[in-house]
Amino acid sequence: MSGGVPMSWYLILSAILFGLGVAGFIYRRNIITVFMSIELMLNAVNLTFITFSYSLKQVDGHIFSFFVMVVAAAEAAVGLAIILTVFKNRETLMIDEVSSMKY
Amino acid sequence: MTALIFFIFAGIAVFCGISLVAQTHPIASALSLIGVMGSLAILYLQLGGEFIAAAQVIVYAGAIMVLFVFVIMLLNAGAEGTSLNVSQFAKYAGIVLLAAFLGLISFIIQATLPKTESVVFGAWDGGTAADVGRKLFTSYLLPFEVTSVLILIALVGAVVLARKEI
Amino acid sequence: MNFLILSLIKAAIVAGVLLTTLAYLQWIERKVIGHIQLRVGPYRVGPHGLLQPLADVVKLITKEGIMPANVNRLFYLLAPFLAVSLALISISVLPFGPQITIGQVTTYMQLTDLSIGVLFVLAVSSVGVYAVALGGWASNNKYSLLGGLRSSAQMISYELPLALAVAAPLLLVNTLSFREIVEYQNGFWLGFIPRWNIFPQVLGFSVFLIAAFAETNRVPFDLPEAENELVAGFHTEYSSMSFAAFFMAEYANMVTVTAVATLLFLGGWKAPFPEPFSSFIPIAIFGFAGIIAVFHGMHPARRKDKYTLPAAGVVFLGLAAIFAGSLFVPMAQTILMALFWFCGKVLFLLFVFIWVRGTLPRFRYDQLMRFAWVVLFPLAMVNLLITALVVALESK
Amino acid sequence: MNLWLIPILPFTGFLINGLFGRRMPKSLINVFAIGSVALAFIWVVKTLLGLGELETKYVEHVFTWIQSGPLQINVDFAVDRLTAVMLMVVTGVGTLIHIYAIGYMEHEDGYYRFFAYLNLFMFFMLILVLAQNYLLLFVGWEGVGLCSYLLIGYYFTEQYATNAGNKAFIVNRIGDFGFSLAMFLIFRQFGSLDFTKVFDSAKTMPTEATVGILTTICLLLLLGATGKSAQIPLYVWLPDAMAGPTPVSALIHAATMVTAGVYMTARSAALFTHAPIAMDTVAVIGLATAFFAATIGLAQTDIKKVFAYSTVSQLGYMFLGAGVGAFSAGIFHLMTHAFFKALLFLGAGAVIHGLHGEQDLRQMGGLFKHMRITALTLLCASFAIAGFPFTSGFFSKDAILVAAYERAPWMYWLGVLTAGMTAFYVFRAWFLAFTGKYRGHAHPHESPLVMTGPLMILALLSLGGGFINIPHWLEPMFPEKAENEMLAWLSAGVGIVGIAIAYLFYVVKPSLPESIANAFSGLYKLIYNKYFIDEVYDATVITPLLATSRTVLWKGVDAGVIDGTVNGVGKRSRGVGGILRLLQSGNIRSYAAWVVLGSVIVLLAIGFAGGRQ
Repeated sequence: MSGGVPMSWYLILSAILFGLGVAGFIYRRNIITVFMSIELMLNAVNLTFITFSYSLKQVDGHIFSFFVMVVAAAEAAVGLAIILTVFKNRETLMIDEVSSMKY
Repeated sequence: MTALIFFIFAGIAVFCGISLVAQTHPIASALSLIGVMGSLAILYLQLGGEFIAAAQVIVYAGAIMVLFVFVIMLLNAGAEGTSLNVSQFAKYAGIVLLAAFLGLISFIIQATLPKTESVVFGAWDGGTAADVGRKLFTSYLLPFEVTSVLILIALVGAVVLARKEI
Repeated sequence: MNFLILSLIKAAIVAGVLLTTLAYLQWIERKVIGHIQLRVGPYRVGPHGLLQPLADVVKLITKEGIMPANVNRLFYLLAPFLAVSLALISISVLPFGPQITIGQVTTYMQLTDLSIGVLFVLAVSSVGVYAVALGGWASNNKYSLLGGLRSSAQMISYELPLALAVAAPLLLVNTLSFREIVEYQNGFWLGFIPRWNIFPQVLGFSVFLIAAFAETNRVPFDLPEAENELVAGFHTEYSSMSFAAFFMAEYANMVTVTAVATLLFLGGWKAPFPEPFSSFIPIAIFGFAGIIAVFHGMHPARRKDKYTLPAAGVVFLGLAAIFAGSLFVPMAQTILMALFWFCGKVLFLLFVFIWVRGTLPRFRYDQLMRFAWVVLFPLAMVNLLITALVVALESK
Repeated sequence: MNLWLIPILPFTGFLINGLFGRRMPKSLINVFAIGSVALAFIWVVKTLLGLGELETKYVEHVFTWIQSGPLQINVDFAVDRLTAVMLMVVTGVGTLIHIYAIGYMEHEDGYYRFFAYLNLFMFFMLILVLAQNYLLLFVGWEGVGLCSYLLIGYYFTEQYATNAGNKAFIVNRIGDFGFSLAMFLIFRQFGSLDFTKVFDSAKTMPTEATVGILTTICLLLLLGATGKSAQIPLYVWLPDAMAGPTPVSALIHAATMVTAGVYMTARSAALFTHAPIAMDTVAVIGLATAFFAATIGLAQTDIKKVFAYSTVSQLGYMFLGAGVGAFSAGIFHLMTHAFFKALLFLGAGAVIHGLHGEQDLRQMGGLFKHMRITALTLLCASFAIAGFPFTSGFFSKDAILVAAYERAPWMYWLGVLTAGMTAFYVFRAWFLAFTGKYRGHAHPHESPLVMTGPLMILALLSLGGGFINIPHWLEPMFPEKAENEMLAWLSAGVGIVGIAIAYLFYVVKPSLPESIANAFSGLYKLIYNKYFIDEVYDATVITPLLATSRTVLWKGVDAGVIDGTVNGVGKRSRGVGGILRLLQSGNIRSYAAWVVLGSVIVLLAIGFAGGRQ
């Protein structure tokens, strides 16, 4: 045991973080927090990429998580710009109150 | 040593993750997320991904989350109210489903992966900046270039969206 | 366990020296600014105000820490803590001397040699924004909030040219480890021009230095604490040790940035002159300074000088003697020479920081942002592209 | 050799003029329109000089267009001797007509549109000529049809022009239908559409195996050719197509596009020579069209209509040549016809231009002194088409007639009679327009140099074009037929007789035609009304077709079946959607919860179905 950690632990940690992200996505009302929950899920996925990369002794997983980061950056830029616009127009960040397109 | 570090930082990550979901104030959530990212960076280091660990801190914690914090501060977003206006389905099914999801996935991971494989710090160091760079600029050159275009598009889109007159 | 003990010893030495330096840096700054403005600076506490930092420390510790109303206590206290710890953490990967052997122990003059040292420093500095932003936000004060917002925008903006300016010398040296970067700069062109990166990278160095001013929130980029519009920016509400932490963080950041500049562009601890001359330079400097001090002590302009100047002269002469003595102990000479040149370069850059503060006025906010994106960023980009092109052509 | 540059140059002109022409001054439009075509001509000349004798076909692969199973369609351009002739004619005559159009179209609206279409036409025509397989040829074939439609309907504010455009398009569809079927059959039979492969395998196939299928293919190809080249029974669109501007009539409906059918027949000579029945059909249709159209031409009063029927008639000659196996004579006539018929139309255009749009021969007369250059050049063209000795028409037409005599003497005699009629009606038009007294009310004037210049060049070509020995040049591809001096001189003599009769009728004794028309009033009316062919088509084809479409297809199929199905599907979808919309709470979290439910189910499935190893 002192030598190392089973690989599955990393994966389970990733699953837990992913589940926390999902929970945040479902139960939180603030758009920004919801957005951050998505980032948490992306991070959890990145962890699996890195873990499998270690397991397979290939660097490709790192590349994937690198791309995930870059895309997350792009997404954050656009998403936060949208949030800013929403706030400017509606004076609210609560996701339930932005519902004029409903039905 | 590896196990100790893993437990410490996995613990921090899970704690911060819970905090992200449980805190009512967005700033607190954002800081928790930064905590998750930091501890994940340490775990990446353990898994031999030194470049990706640095990138995690620079890009995620240092740039993306700064944007989040910045926006939260700019909008002066306060704590959300306690009333959970969650849809009926999500409210009741969510917890059960999440529990089932976690249980199942842990079960499958445990059942599928070979038990003997374990992570030892320093056992594989193929994730240096040189390795990642070599792969990125040879095998993944096209995706890399496409990503740069994506970033440009996002940049333009963000500028257009955030302009005063819209 | 040898490793742990060794690390502890090194950490203790570095921390002690560093914290003292930080305290005295404040004294140096006040002195230099004072002389630039034709004042004398601190003069009361101790000879030439030499004990002023000590007095400051005592004052800050004993003052009451005020907590403003309706603040988030955790974040309010977390911010200065983050600031100072992040500022100090980067020092741990910076080397300040070559490999040395003392008795049985062989080690580097560095806390830890990271193979991605440069990335580590960049990462830590990018996280440093949070301290300022959080401090500004948590103070529950509009000046603080504006200061925090400004500083986060400014630090993000200037991080880009900074990183790009760092990337250019990295292309030349082909490594991310500070130690290897310094080793690459060993030797001389034509026998007398040191092979420092600053010579092929003049543009990169300039961009780096300017961006470093902004990253450390120093004049002329000290918008976050522009006192005439924002009282004191993000640390308006802070007092006592929290304030001291922010203060310390600023100086620690300065030291880090100047040390990184020294390592990346100025050849680290490598002497700027070929070997036989460089060994005598510290002896000459210290000796000359000691002699002058003693001489002025003999003919004092002020009454106190009769005691203080000869004492200082003796100290300088003693230093000169130590350097002279080290000529006969090879290992001691290695250590002392490395320390001398490294500290000399860092101190010179710090002097430049202070000098600029005494000279330049502050930017306006829009000018600051435009300067980052319209001037600095393209310059850094062009520099990087040209460097990449040259490296690619040379490797053919 | 960069063959692709030849069609691309006019296409560039089309793009520039079509996209930006509206905002460009006329001079700039001219530069791009004429410049691109002239460059294409220069490039053709350069290419042909570079290719030298062209003993074998030169093929250039541009790119693979369609690759699906055994079907491989390349965009390949090829030049052989036949293509070389066509390229020279198309780009050379095309350049002259473009230049002429500067003057003719000067006062028209939509100047840029006209030149854009004209350039587009050149592009498709060059594709057609350069194509190395049937499908690419078909692309050009359809493209020129499109441009023809666009240009006939150029004056789209006039009802007759749009109607004429529609007529041309629809009639051509019938022919194209045949062409498409022929292509399907060719692919089915030979497994390829590439000319070289098809013709090589057609040559090596045993005769008895191919006779049926090849005859079918050739007859279907012939149907396509009759549509494009205005042969019986699909010739009716061409006279109406004169509604377009005169340069269009000259370029598309005389010199180039309508000869595409002849070109295609000659290109497929390897197939036709293996299908004797089809060959005979070609010859008979060509001869019948030639004779038939010539008789109609005798009585027309619209100067452009006269030349239009003359075009139909001359095209008939070309098909006659192809049908009797004298492909080279057909192509030869195609070239000379391009010269003199383009000249005729351009001359007619100059006359119309000078008379401010007057087209009726009865409103002309005595124009010689007003427009000498036009009159003289038209005279050259008339001599050429009448087969006057040593003009270009003499050589090419007689080559066809001699070949026809070899095949069957009655064809020769009918052809000679047609030649006489041709000479008669062309000179009738000339005499009516240029001699006698002026009967109109406009103020005739000579056209500018930009119009008369091309006329003069074409006049030279009409007179001297016969000395370009096309049959000899095409010898390696199509074996030359026997010559017979005697027969040639005979037909030329008949042509001169026709000229003389015209002179007698319209210069010496202008009252004579009137009395003859009265004497044979029934026949005259029949001819004057073009044998009532349009009316017959109207009654037998169009009216029943319209009635069927209206009652069965519209009311029955479209309103009943199709609309019913669509509405029914819509109703069902709404019904199902009414149930499914209960899931759509509009609450993003519940969607997320559904996603989690889905992943749990997937995980369960994995767990049970083989996650364990």
